[in-house]
Amino acid sequence: MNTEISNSETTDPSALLEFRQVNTHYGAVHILKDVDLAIYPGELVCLLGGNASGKTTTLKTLLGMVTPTSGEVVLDGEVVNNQPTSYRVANGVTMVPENRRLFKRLTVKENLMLGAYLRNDRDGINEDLEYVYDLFPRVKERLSQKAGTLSGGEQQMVAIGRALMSRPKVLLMDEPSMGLAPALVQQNFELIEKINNEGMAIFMVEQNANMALSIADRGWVLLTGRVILDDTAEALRANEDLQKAYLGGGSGE
Amino acid sequence: MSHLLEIQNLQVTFGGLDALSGLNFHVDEGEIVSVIGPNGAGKTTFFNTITGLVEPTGGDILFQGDSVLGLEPNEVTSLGIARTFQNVRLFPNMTILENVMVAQHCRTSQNVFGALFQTKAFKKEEQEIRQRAEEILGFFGSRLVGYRLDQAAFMLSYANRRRLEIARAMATQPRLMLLDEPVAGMNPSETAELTELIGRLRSEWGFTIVIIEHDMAVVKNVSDRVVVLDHGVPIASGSYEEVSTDPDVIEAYLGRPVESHS
Amino acid sequence: MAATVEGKSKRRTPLVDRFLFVVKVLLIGLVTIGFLAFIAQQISPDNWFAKWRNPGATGLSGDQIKGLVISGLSQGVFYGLIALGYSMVYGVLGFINFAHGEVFMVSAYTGYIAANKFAANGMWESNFALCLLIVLLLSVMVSTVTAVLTERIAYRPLRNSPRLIPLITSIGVSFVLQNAVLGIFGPGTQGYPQLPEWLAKQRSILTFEISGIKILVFLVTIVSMTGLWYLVERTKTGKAMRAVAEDKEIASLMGINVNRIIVTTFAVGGAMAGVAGVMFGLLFRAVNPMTGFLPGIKAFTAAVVGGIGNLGGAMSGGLALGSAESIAPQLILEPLGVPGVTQLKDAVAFTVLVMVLLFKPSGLFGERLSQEDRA
Amino acid sequence: MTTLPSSLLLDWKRIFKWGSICAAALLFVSLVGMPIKLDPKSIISPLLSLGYVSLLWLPLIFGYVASSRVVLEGVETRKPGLPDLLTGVLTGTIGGAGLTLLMLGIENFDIRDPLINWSPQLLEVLAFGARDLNSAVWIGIGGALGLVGAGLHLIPENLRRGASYGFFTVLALAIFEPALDDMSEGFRLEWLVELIFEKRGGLKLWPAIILALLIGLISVVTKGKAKNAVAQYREQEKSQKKKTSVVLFGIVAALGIVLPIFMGTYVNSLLANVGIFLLLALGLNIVVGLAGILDLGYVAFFAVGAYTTAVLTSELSPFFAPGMTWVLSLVFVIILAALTGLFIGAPVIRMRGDYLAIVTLGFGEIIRLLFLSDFLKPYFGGAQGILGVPGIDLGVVYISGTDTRGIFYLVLFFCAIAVYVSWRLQASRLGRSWMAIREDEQVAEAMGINTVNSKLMAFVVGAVLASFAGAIMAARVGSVFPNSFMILISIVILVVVIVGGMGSIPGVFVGAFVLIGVLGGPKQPGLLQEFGSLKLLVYGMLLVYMMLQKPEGLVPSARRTQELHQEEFLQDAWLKGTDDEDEEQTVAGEEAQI
Repeated sequence: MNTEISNSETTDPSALLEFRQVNTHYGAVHILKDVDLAIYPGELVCLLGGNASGKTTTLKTLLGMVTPTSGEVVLDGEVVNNQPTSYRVANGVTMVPENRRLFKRLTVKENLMLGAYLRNDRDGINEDLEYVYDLFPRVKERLSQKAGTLSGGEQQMVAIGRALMSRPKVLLMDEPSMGLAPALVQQNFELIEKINNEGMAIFMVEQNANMALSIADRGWVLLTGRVILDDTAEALRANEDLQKAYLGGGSGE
Repeated sequence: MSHLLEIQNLQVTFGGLDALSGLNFHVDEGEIVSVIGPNGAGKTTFFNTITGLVEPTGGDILFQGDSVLGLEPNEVTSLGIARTFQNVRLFPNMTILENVMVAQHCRTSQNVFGALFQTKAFKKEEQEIRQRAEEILGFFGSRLVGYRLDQAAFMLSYANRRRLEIARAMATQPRLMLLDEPVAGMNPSETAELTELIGRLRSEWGFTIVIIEHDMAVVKNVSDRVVVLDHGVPIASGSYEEVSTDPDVIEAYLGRPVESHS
Repeated sequence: MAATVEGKSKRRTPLVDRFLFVVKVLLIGLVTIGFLAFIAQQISPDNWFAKWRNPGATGLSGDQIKGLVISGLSQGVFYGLIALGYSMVYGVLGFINFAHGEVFMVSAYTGYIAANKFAANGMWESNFALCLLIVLLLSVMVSTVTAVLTERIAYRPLRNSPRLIPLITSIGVSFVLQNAVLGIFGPGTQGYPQLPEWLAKQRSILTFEISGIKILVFLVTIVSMTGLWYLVERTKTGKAMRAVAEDKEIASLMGINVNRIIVTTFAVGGAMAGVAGVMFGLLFRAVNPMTGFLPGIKAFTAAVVGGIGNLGGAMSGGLALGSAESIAPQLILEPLGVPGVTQLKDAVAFTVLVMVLLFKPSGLFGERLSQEDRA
Repeated sequence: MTTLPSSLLLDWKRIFKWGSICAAALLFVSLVGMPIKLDPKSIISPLLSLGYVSLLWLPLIFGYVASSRVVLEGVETRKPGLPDLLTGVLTGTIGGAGLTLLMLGIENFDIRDPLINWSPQLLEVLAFGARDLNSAVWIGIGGALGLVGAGLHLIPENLRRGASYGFFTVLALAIFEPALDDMSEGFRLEWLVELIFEKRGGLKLWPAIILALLIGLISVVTKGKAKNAVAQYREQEKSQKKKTSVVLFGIVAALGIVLPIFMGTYVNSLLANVGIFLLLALGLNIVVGLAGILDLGYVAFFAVGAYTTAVLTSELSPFFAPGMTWVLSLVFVIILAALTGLFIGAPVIRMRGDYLAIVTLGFGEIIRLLFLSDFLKPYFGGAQGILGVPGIDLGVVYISGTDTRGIFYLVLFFCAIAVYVSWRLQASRLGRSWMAIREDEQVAEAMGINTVNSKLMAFVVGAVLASFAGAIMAARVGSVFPNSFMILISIVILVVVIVGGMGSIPGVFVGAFVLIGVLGGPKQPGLLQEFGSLKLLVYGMLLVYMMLQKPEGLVPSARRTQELHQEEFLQDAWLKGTDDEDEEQTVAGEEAQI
């Protein structure tokens, strides 16, 4: 596959994942306001934002844990507003959660296989298992170990491997640097870049703006539920306002 | 003179896995020590063991020269060790004032009798508890006082929750304060402010402080000494400058500088 | 500001712990003395030690002891089967489904109605095996539906409430089921029809005298346990159950339909209680609306004894509790000179619960559920 | 009508769903025996009995529910209209059809064998006593009630309120008829009672209509001023609120003291029962509501209080009969209850909440089984219990067990103590530590709270209060039996606390008066004696309903409400602008980069 950088101005129907004028409410509170997003094949894009800016809600809406009050969530050309998470996972989107969240009492192998829960193609699954083993040879050594006993770095690999097992078209990454040691953050970003180089489209929600923009192609900035900036990573890094407000750390919710 | 806190050959095992294996560590009165290390290196277990939440399998913990092993967490706290939690654990439905008042439990003594008969001593103590709570909350500027005093803790923003947690730890009137990732999830300006506050905790309130932190800026700014843990043992110790250039630490924890990467 | 706390003795055992220590010593002492007195009795009833507390001691014959073991085990099987439901629901949702004993009762009632209808037609005698199969299927169906309905109506809306709320709700559900059955079918105790001769008669296996129905009960239990084990350990659904038990949000991210898995859990637990209900009816041949209450609580005890969340443990816990409750009064209390020991059967069961939680809170076979796991 | 206007399209799935639930509910109510058992209780004589009310309210409610729609913020909602009425009618019709089928079934099949209420008697009730009533009439009734239910959406808010006030007035009057009857003698108002009520029971038709209209009208005119007053009370400043509370409490207390003088034995014995359960509930409220310990074996302390009193005061106590006075025995009751509290509390106190619940339940049973057993029969009389417990000699007055008024005053006195204790402890160091433990036990311990001591203290205080209730109970009944201390009692007390509102003292009062007063205790009859064995079913349903719909209770404590509705509170704060957003970042964090 090719790693092609799409321009943000295009309204290419080939978008893998798209938000069209999405609004969401949490009770009476208006969270996302007319949000437009699009992710194209092979891209690595990031969503930046401060506290309570709606980053987590965006992910939940993408995955169908929150239903938008208006607007459309489009997955691979199909409007999936009312489809459950499982449908969306089956159709090519999945997430690596913040803090890894492995099933600690299950073995590594079982964790990986749960990633392929919705699939029934035995050959395909085996193929993907091999692919994950190739990507992370250390995971292969620990297959029968309980996931909770792995080191932080290994857990991160299993978490990514588990997500890959559903054979996604887009991989969502929730705060891949949150609460991690510097070396692990770095490993994480290397892994993300590596998978992206293999052709996987990645959508990353991150507070560490500097780090995220250093590997991303494009980025959006959310402020209280509205997209206030939408540009290439390079341009965002050069943006002075952004420099002032967000770069150099950022904040979680 | 003996150390304020001294840990000798501390071992903790969970289901056959060593969380801490032979840890030696000490803090002197008035120091600020940072503990850093990779995820899963046993840092939080280290705090949990000191505060009595986890029973060690070996070794000893001496506070002011006496062992605290086998004490219940509340007894450890009443000896003068207070802590905060990595994932902010306030009493969410109690008001901000109550959160700080309740933490003075081990420094107060009135019981059922006083409450039922509203004795003078009871009323006096209640008054003192309240005053002290307001004084402590005042330390954080205007954020946690005024109408907020009677607001439930769950209404607070993330950063203010972290501040309240420190206030609550202060209310137990400790000599040693253990802060577990106090700036995690804060934005840069909040981080900078809290870093300064940590310094004032020592200079104005006289606490000795141990911090677990991933944010190297904070570690660099506040600590007299940095201890790096990996797999339950210290791999380096010294000033920030010494530790941050130690090849073992770079290998295990810091990784290559980020800038070289992009 | 930093307080100085000095001159205080720092190593002291809390009063509560000292008290508990005394309680533990007393309990162990009682059990030991009772048991020793029993042995003394067995060696010779005239032994002074045997006569010390219980001058009328006669000792038990070997057959009597075997009989106690068998009846204890066959009682324990029910506790075990019901305990599976407690254990599974606790594993997946983290709350005690107090109403689970009532699911068992509902099945026993269904069994009674169906069996009596067959008996009225004379089919119960003429075609027992077929009738039994139908009765069993019907009862299991009804109990499964009951379990699933209670989940849907009473527990699902409470998925994210504080821990004790679903427990309190389940107490309410238990009340409703008990009193609904009482209102609809009347308060009296109802009888199952007679068993055919070949099933009722005593058989001798390995010198144990055991009635045919008890053999049947054991066989059915083994079959259902095997099925359950296969489901949980070997199938995709089982793996999904374990995943849901650990982290519902992430499980749903894997594409697992969490609600369906939870319903399946209730259904399987209900089915197990359903099997137990019919077997209970066949063995004791009597049901009333309160039938589920005590076995329910004891089954929970069994689940705790076995380590909650552990299925093999639940069954072993059930067997252990059943045996303890059947044997301990004669073996430990009687030699201590306690009159009317069989009345204290239930008290023994609860004492076992307290003892297990005092000595080994994670249960005998329990995997340790750490604080992080549950948080 | 060639083209159906889109507004007339009905949601058939919804209608079918609610209709069949309605039918199922009607069948359940019928087969459980409510119409038959409650028929003797007349509401409006001879038109309406409680038995019919138990059936008729269902189609109405389901019609109302099926035709109500979700109001979404920001999305325009259509005005309720014809389709909603139709929805209501159809829902009710399906429900009614269920009863029609039931009638046909009873006529043609006999399955009385398992279903005891599948009887001609039920048929007669369903046919309104007429022999040859066409069973299809229920379809009509269902439809009509469904229409009324749906119609409630159409009429203005205050009319709706008026109608419901009118209806509940009539219902309440009928429920309180025996009490009113009893009271009328004291107030010399027999003529009024005769004016309103029929001799055989139930309201007379015209007074019922007039009263309903009157009350309805009053509520329409006052436009929910009462509700506003309550809201105002809630909004008051703390000190102001305290004053108002004291005044309100004073009024209630005065009523409690004065009213019984005018009442007959019936109401007073009812009040004595309510009082005993109220005292128990106040005690349990400290344990469950304040300290957050779900104690299901609370009845054990009740039993200890009763047995201690019986042994110490009764001449007939089998083993040890010192024949003390009640007051003196109270000292021992307190000591023994506190010790039992410690004894039961100590082993369970470190257990997790749900384990603790079951283990305390086990202890409750163990204590009853021990009292019942042959083992302790020489000391406590086994199943025969201890008889001959004398009345209470207070020196100035002697309250015999049958003097229900005296018993009520005594209970009231102890309730006052319980209220005072709860109130003072709540605002003390101990009360705060309970709160903290309820929130997060581990952190509470890490903050220096000795959780074991705090929780044990709750156990002991609760135990002592329950033992008072036991002591009074023993003197009132004149005897104690093990089977008066079933687990059932623990659970009924729990229901009282939960329905009233955990942690809320006014809530516990309301819970005790409404539940024990109207439905009755496990063995004690309430105003609605007709409920008999059905009342436990109602208790169970109430418990489930409250947990699902209003877990904070009828009169919730502010804190409990907040605990259970954090999200709404956050939203309110957001709308009012008093929430706590993170500060805008104005300064760049220069040093935050690694």
